[in-house]
Amino acid sequence: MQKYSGFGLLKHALTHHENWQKVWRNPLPKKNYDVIIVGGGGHGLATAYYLAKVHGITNVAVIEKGYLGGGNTARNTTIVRSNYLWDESAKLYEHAMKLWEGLSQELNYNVMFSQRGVLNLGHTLQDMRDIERRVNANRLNGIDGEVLNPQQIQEIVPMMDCSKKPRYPILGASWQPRGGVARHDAVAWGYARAADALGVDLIQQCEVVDIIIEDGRATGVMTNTQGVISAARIGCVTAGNSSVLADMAGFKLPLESHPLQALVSEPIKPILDTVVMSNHVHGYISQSDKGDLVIGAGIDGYNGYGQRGSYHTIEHTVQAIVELFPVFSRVRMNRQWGGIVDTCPDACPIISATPVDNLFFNCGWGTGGFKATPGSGHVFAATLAAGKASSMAEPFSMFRFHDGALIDEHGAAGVAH
Amino acid sequence: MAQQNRLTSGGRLDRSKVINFSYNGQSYSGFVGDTLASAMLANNIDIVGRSFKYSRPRGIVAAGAEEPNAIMQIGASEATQVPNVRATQQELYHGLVAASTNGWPNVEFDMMSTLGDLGSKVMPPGFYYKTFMYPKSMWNTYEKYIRKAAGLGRSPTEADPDRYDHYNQHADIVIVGAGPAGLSTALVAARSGARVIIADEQAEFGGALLDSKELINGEPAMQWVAKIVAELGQYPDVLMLPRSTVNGYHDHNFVTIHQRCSDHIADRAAKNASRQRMHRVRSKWVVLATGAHERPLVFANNDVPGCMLACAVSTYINRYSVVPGTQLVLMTTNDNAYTTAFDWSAAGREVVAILDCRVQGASAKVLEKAKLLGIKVLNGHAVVEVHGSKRVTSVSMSKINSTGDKLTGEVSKLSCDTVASSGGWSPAIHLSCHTGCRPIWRDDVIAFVPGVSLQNQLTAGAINGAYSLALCLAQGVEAGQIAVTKIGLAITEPIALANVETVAENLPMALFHIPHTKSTSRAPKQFVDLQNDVTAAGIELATLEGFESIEHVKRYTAMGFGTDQGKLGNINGMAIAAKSLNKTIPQTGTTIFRPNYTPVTFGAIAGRHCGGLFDPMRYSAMHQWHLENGALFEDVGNWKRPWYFPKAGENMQQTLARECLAVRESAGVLDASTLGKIDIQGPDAREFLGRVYTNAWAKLAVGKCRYGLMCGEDGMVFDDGVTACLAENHFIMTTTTGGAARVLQWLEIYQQTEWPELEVYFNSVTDHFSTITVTGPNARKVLEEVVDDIDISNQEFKYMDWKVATVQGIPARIFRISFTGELSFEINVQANYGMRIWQAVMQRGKQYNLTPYGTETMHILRAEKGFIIAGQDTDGSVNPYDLGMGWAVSNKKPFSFIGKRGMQRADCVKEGRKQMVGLKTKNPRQVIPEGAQAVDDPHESIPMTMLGHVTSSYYSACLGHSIAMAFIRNGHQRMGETVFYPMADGSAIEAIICSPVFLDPEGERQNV
Amino acid sequence: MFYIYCPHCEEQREEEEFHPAGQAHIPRPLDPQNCTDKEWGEYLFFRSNPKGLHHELWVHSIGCRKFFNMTRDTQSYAIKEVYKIGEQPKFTAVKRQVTKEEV
Amino acid sequence: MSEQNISSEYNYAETVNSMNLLPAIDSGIIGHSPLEHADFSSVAAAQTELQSSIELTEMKLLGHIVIRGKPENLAFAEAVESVLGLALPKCLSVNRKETVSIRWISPDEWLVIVPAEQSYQIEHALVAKMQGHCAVVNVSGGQTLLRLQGKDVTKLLQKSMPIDVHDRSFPIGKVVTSVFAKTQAVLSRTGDQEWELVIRRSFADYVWLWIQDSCAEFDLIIRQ
Ligand SMILES: Cc1cc2nc3c(=O)[nH]c(=O)nc-3n(C[C@H](O)[C@H](O)[C@H](O)COP(=O)(O)OP(=O)(O)OC[C@H]3O[C@@H](n4cnc5c(N)ncnc54)[C@H](O)[C@@H]3O)c2cc1C
Ligand SMILES: NC(=O)c1ccc[n+]([C@@H]2O[C@H](COP(=O)([O-])OP(=O)(O)OC[C@H]3O[C@@H](n4cnc5c(N)ncnc54)[C@H](O)[C@@H]3O)[C@@H](O)[C@H]2O)c1
Ligand SMILES: Cc1cc2nc3c(=O)[nH]c(=O)nc-3n(C[C@H](O)[C@H](O)[C@H](O)COP(=O)(O)O)c2cc1C
Ligand SMILES: [Zn+2]
Repeated sequence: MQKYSGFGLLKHALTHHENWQKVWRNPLPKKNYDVIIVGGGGHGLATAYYLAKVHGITNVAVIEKGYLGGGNTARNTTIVRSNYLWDESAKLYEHAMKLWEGLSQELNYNVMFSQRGVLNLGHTLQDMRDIERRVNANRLNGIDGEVLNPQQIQEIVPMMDCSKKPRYPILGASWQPRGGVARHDAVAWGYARAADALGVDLIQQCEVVDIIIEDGRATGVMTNTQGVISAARIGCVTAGNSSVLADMAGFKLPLESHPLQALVSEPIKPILDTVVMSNHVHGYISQSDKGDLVIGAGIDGYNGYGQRGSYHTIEHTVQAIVELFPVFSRVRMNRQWGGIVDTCPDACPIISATPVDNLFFNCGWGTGGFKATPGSGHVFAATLAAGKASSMAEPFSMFRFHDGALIDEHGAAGVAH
Repeated sequence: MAQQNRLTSGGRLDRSKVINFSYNGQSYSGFVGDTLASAMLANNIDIVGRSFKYSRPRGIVAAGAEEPNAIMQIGASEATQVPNVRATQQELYHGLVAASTNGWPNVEFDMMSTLGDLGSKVMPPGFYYKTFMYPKSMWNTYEKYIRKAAGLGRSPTEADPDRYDHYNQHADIVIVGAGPAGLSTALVAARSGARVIIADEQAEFGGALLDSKELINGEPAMQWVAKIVAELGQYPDVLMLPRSTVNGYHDHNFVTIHQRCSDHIADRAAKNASRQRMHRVRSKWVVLATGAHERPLVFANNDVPGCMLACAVSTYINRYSVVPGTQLVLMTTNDNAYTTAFDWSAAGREVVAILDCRVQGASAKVLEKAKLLGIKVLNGHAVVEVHGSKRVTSVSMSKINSTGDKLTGEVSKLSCDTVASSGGWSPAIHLSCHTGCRPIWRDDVIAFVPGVSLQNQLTAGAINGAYSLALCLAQGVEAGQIAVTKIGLAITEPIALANVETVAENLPMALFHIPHTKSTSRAPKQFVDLQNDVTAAGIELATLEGFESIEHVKRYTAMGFGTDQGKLGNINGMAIAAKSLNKTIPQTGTTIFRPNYTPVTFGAIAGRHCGGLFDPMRYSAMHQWHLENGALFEDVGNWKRPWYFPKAGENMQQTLARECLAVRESAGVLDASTLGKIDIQGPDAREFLGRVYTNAWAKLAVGKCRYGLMCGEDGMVFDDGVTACLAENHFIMTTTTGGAARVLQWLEIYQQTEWPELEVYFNSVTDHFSTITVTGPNARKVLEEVVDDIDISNQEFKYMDWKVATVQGIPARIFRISFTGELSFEINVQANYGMRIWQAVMQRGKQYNLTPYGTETMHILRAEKGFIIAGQDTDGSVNPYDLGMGWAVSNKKPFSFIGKRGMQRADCVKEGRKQMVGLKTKNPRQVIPEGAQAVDDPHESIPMTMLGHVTSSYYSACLGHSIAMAFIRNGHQRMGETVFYPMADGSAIEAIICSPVFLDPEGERQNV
Repeated sequence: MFYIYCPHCEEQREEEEFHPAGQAHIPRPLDPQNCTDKEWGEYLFFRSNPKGLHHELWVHSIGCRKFFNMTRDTQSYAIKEVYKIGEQPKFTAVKRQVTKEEV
Repeated sequence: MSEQNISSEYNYAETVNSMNLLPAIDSGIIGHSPLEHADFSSVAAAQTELQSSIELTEMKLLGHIVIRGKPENLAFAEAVESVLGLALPKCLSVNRKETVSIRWISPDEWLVIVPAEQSYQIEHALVAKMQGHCAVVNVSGGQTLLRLQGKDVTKLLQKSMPIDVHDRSFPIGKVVTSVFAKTQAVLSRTGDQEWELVIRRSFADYVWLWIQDSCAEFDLIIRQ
């Protein structure tokens, strides 16, 4: 793999950038692989990379119906944090966080992981109880974080209205300094490039239309453009489309695919230096290195595969942003879009074996899986390599929805008296 | 000299009205009718900004929404700053203050640009990803500098003083664009009596006709426009919206129209007027008549100020009577652009040459006219490179082959200061793509046109690649007729097709990128996307590196990411990518257009739903009293509930202690009106309760109340409350304040979808009743003061009874139930009387030191009794047994009530679940923070083994020590054991596990 | 944003008046006590979540407060029909025949 | 369950407990309307001179009675007709006679609005006459009625509600329950330029704030 560096850049400048190698080959698929990963998003590509890098399994294909990283990876607001409540999930997301911290070097690709800190605002007494609970749990799990009061928040985000004026004044926040954002496309491309360099075949514009099952065992996939491709093991990492693939294999998942929307402002001069999230007024916002405000909307209540949602959802989000930041009222929205999020009843992922042998699923990340990309790939690779759930994956079996061992990350329900 | 480039006559200006404005601190003048851009050009301002990445000087290129360069900061005061305003769309007004958004120290001389060339060499697309990685620790520093370069304009730092509002509209036909096509549609629609909305982003209706010299029915096109506008004005059901951009086209024909009400008058709206208004329109049919944007050609240094779109040059001359230069070189791939050269020479300036890239050249008729004007026309020629830095000084041209991919002759120079180019037209298909429909490439018009839509959508005019005025008019009428008939209306008078002369044009040439003598990678920069400094070389590099999907090319190069969303550059970029991938344009396809068509102010999207109106505040009938008596409030759902009632000089703890002691020692009063109340009637009401609550209801007698737990099908508690049996088929259920709506919905969904055979009706009476809770040893005495008729002695009115009584002349239902553990009565009166009764109770209660208390004291009092609060002590993962409330689960009920099966699942009955217990701290004064996590061994190393968290924790003034409710793994088996709560400061609070009932376990106090 | 015909109010209303309530036609098992954990889990959580025609439950929450069913294409968002509780849909997806044995 | 008592085979009145509000009415004690604190009477007094494009009147303290039942249940339908002298209105419509009106709310729900002083007798009479599975629920304390008159009312409604208030789709006599700003309201049209809003008590102040704000560009005056 051609090494990237500032010096290399200079060198190529002299030859007018005519000699850059391809970031990845665009090969034709072989007939047979040890492992097929369905889904070339961040998670699928990371899985392929770690399969090759950590487990030495290089006879791997990633099959992507569109372009690499074109699904939710291309659509997300790129917030990375690990301050989850329950031990099982905190462990998983913190595992990912540690990988993030060395990812650019690991991949020799600058994923622009920017640890500018994440604030989760509290607007009610119950919000604050939940924040205290979570931050305490995080601390004892070795995850950084503290609870801030409005004055401390104001210092970090001077432009936000931390006064008592708003309808739901800010009472406090949890603060994870190691949290931040990353360049979503670079994450997909970095993993793709590194996986390709280790021999993984990246097959784009190739949709899996059926999963071939012989006496209870998955043996390959049928595709729309490349016919049948066989494999000893198949891992589906198809996010919003997971139920569609499960249906091909003849079972259901505890998932619903919903539109989740986001939007960006026009690029403006730097004015917001951290990530601000508010579940209560319902909006989250950060500013990208290009200057646009990246804003996440609420989820649309209906099922949808259209990569777009309803306008009033956007309205509510913008109202929340203007409520938090009255100074942004005159800033303008440049573009809005949507993704398809695979929501799980307990807001935790599924990394799991399935009723079909040799067929594994990594899904259910819903509205929050970008932050997990390296961890998800790492853990799923271990699972595929071993042919059974790795220890970190175990709690996330799809069968927890049978015995009831849910890991409810919705946090406390709305408080009531 | 002022307005050097202004012609002495012509244009749609009111020259009697001079307007003064300032740009970068200098003052200039223009006329009413000018845009900021036309005024700047009139004043010979070449440089309007510096480019984002290479900080190259940039000038005005276009005259409308497609402008990539002239992005201004506008606003006279801090609070009224507007970033990123397109000068070509900003009408000039008195005192307009504009500044360029990039360039340091200024746009004329920019430091970065000195780096520019070297800089640009090491800044190919994606260079970020290839560097700044080593040493790892440096990334933060690198990023600081990257961020410094970010952004165009700046956000205000003061809150917006203006108001924005929404208008919900319903129409039969929405027409987007008021050019010849749109106006024709509108006329048909209006005459049919349809409800019509026609919106156009420009200040005036007319579209391309605003700067066209064409004739309609023998008269200047704008006279035809004026007639139609006048007629449309006659119809009450036709709404004409100029200065209104249809920014989004959503599912089921919902469109949003962003109307700028006052941006053309000042940077701040008049008092009580809205600065901008968002029309939220639901329409039976939508007709897109959005026209087309001219496509520039891509050639070396095509970003030097003086390089413009051909049609833009015509617009400035004809509409604004501004000639943006002296010597013009026109390069075109089509006949139409010749008009620009004709306009230029009509304005008395020199046309150096028309370089027609087509070997066969233009039609005889056009050439004839050129000849007449003495304009030199060179067929099969193209501009290869532009010279000059801050303004075009000359161009290099050369012969080019018929396919446009090779230079076939010597390169020679032409001196000029303006280069107009036209590569044909790109229909404004943006809106048609918003609901997911993919455009179709048409070789004959060399453009993408709208694909087949699922919406009730029609298109007319240039958006269809129909470029002759005659066709646009005809298509407009046709679209109107189709829409009208689809709606079931008819036009009485037929529309006479306007007659216009159509000139036969020669076929245009499919050319996008002019080759250079050097390879693209070595040639001077050939810009595709001016705003994001995306070059032809950059796009070729992206494909060379393996980014074969056009979506990858977009994301790798940032093409089309700008505030113009690639209106000028996208098609050229796609063509260049396609070529270097040896594919056709349809094969590489397009990226997706999404809302917004042009950027929309956040304020306009938010409307009035911010500030005090962000979310409703719900008040009880006694709210005014709470305000007057100094209550502080807690947000619970939408409700504002009294939190506590501090007296002068008290801190919160003192207030709570006072309130608690008053209740335990004498009497307190709580406004409990916010609790959800559901009236339940019907022969199956009792059966229904048995199914939705975990406990038994079969035997609850009339006149009695009972507490109930509500679970989901998963067996997890989600609400609780007391329900009273009012009569055989009649109950009233109370829910938590926050849970009221959810519970009612819950009951309805089961009744309507699962058990429709059960005859029962649910009605919310939450707002109908005011509930006044009097509690404490003297509660009865207080009640006796206000109850007119009935005997409320312990014998006559038992715990968990309810009775009808008259309170101060007002009929009431009184429930003897207790959430404090004290003798308690809840007075329910019709809310219109709530305030009076509350006042009476307060008045008569004085002698017993009757003390009003809020939610916080209520929390403490109930915690002393170990009563849970659903939502605070539960989180959707605890079942009744976890809470030690198995007593509230009746498994004897024949029907498998909601939650029963759920709480029997393997995980719910397994050992080691977290269970609700009480806690007493070793140090009685120490209060464990709510949310603290328990461990057995405070010295265990991280990650520690957590046993569960504290859900409720207070200092109990009555008990003289702190109390807490908490979850502990296996807690019910661990009574008396010690656990530790590690704090952030490294200390650990030691606590002993106990029963959560801290006060009066036998419940005697409430039975007196 | 959807424009929804309420079969009870008998006219089209804006989506803001409605709430989706998940997949339709998932009857509560008549004898929960005889369900295995697996069966109960499937009833609680497992959904068909199709791409294409979908039968879902909606409630006209800010309106007549009545629940009803809707057949909607989850990809195009086109509403094919609405029908009252207890009624059956006219539009149903052609189930892709599962070639391999069900698991 | 249902088998034991097929609708209309039992006497509704015996199965429910409805509060007797006569004493309250007789006592002459005047209750407080949800907008009491806005003190409309003084506001109105101060505005008598002003010319207006929207006039707002709170029709205070009326009797609001929700009735539930199946129209097929004749014992129910006839009871309503005999007590109110008005038939149950059909989908989305209002029936009125003098001071009494019935609004269709849903296929098995109607809102009866009557003068305060008659509210108890009417409620009582309804309860007494009805047979079988039905319900009568007094909600007078829980809501209030606002009357809006004037040429700009439809504009105010367009700013506040997503429904179509154009004559063609909202004729006089129609009623809908819909979104009002961020709460809800029952809107009915009583005249060419006259509309009625029924809103919930706890949201009344919010609605009042909203109306004032939306009317900044109009001439709003309060009438008593
Ligand atoms: C608007 C929005 C905002 C978000 N914000 C955040 C955030 O701030 N922080 C965060 O952590 N997470 C966020 N998320 C969630 C996050 O984006 C996802 O959880 C994460 O990107 C999932 O990655 P993935 O690789 O699993 O899925 P994807 O990136 O969607 O990849 C799945 C891939 O599978 C492909 N595929 C599907 N079906 C087939 C088939 N039959 N054959 C072949 N290929 C197929 C798809 O084309 C797609 O490329 C957000 C999501 C959205 C939509
Ligand atoms: N001869 C040629 O090559 C050629 C090419 C293109 C156009 N034309 C001429 O241009 C005219 C095309 O007529 P037409 O009616 O189709 O288009 P038009 O350009 O005359 O009118 C379109 C109008 O829609 C407005 N608009 C576009 N998007 C909008 C949005 N989202 N919201 C609000 N307004 C929006 C534009 O500002 C413009 O005013 C004809 O006169 C035609 O001859 C000629
Ligand atoms: C973090 C982030 C930042 C983005 N910034 C911009 C932007 O500045 N300009 C822009 O046009 N689109 C921006 N987009 C949106 C993309 O253009 C695109 O809409 C999105 O990736 C979804 O893909 P699609 O619209 O092709 O379906 C951004 C997307 C993300 C996830
Ligand atoms: Zn309805």
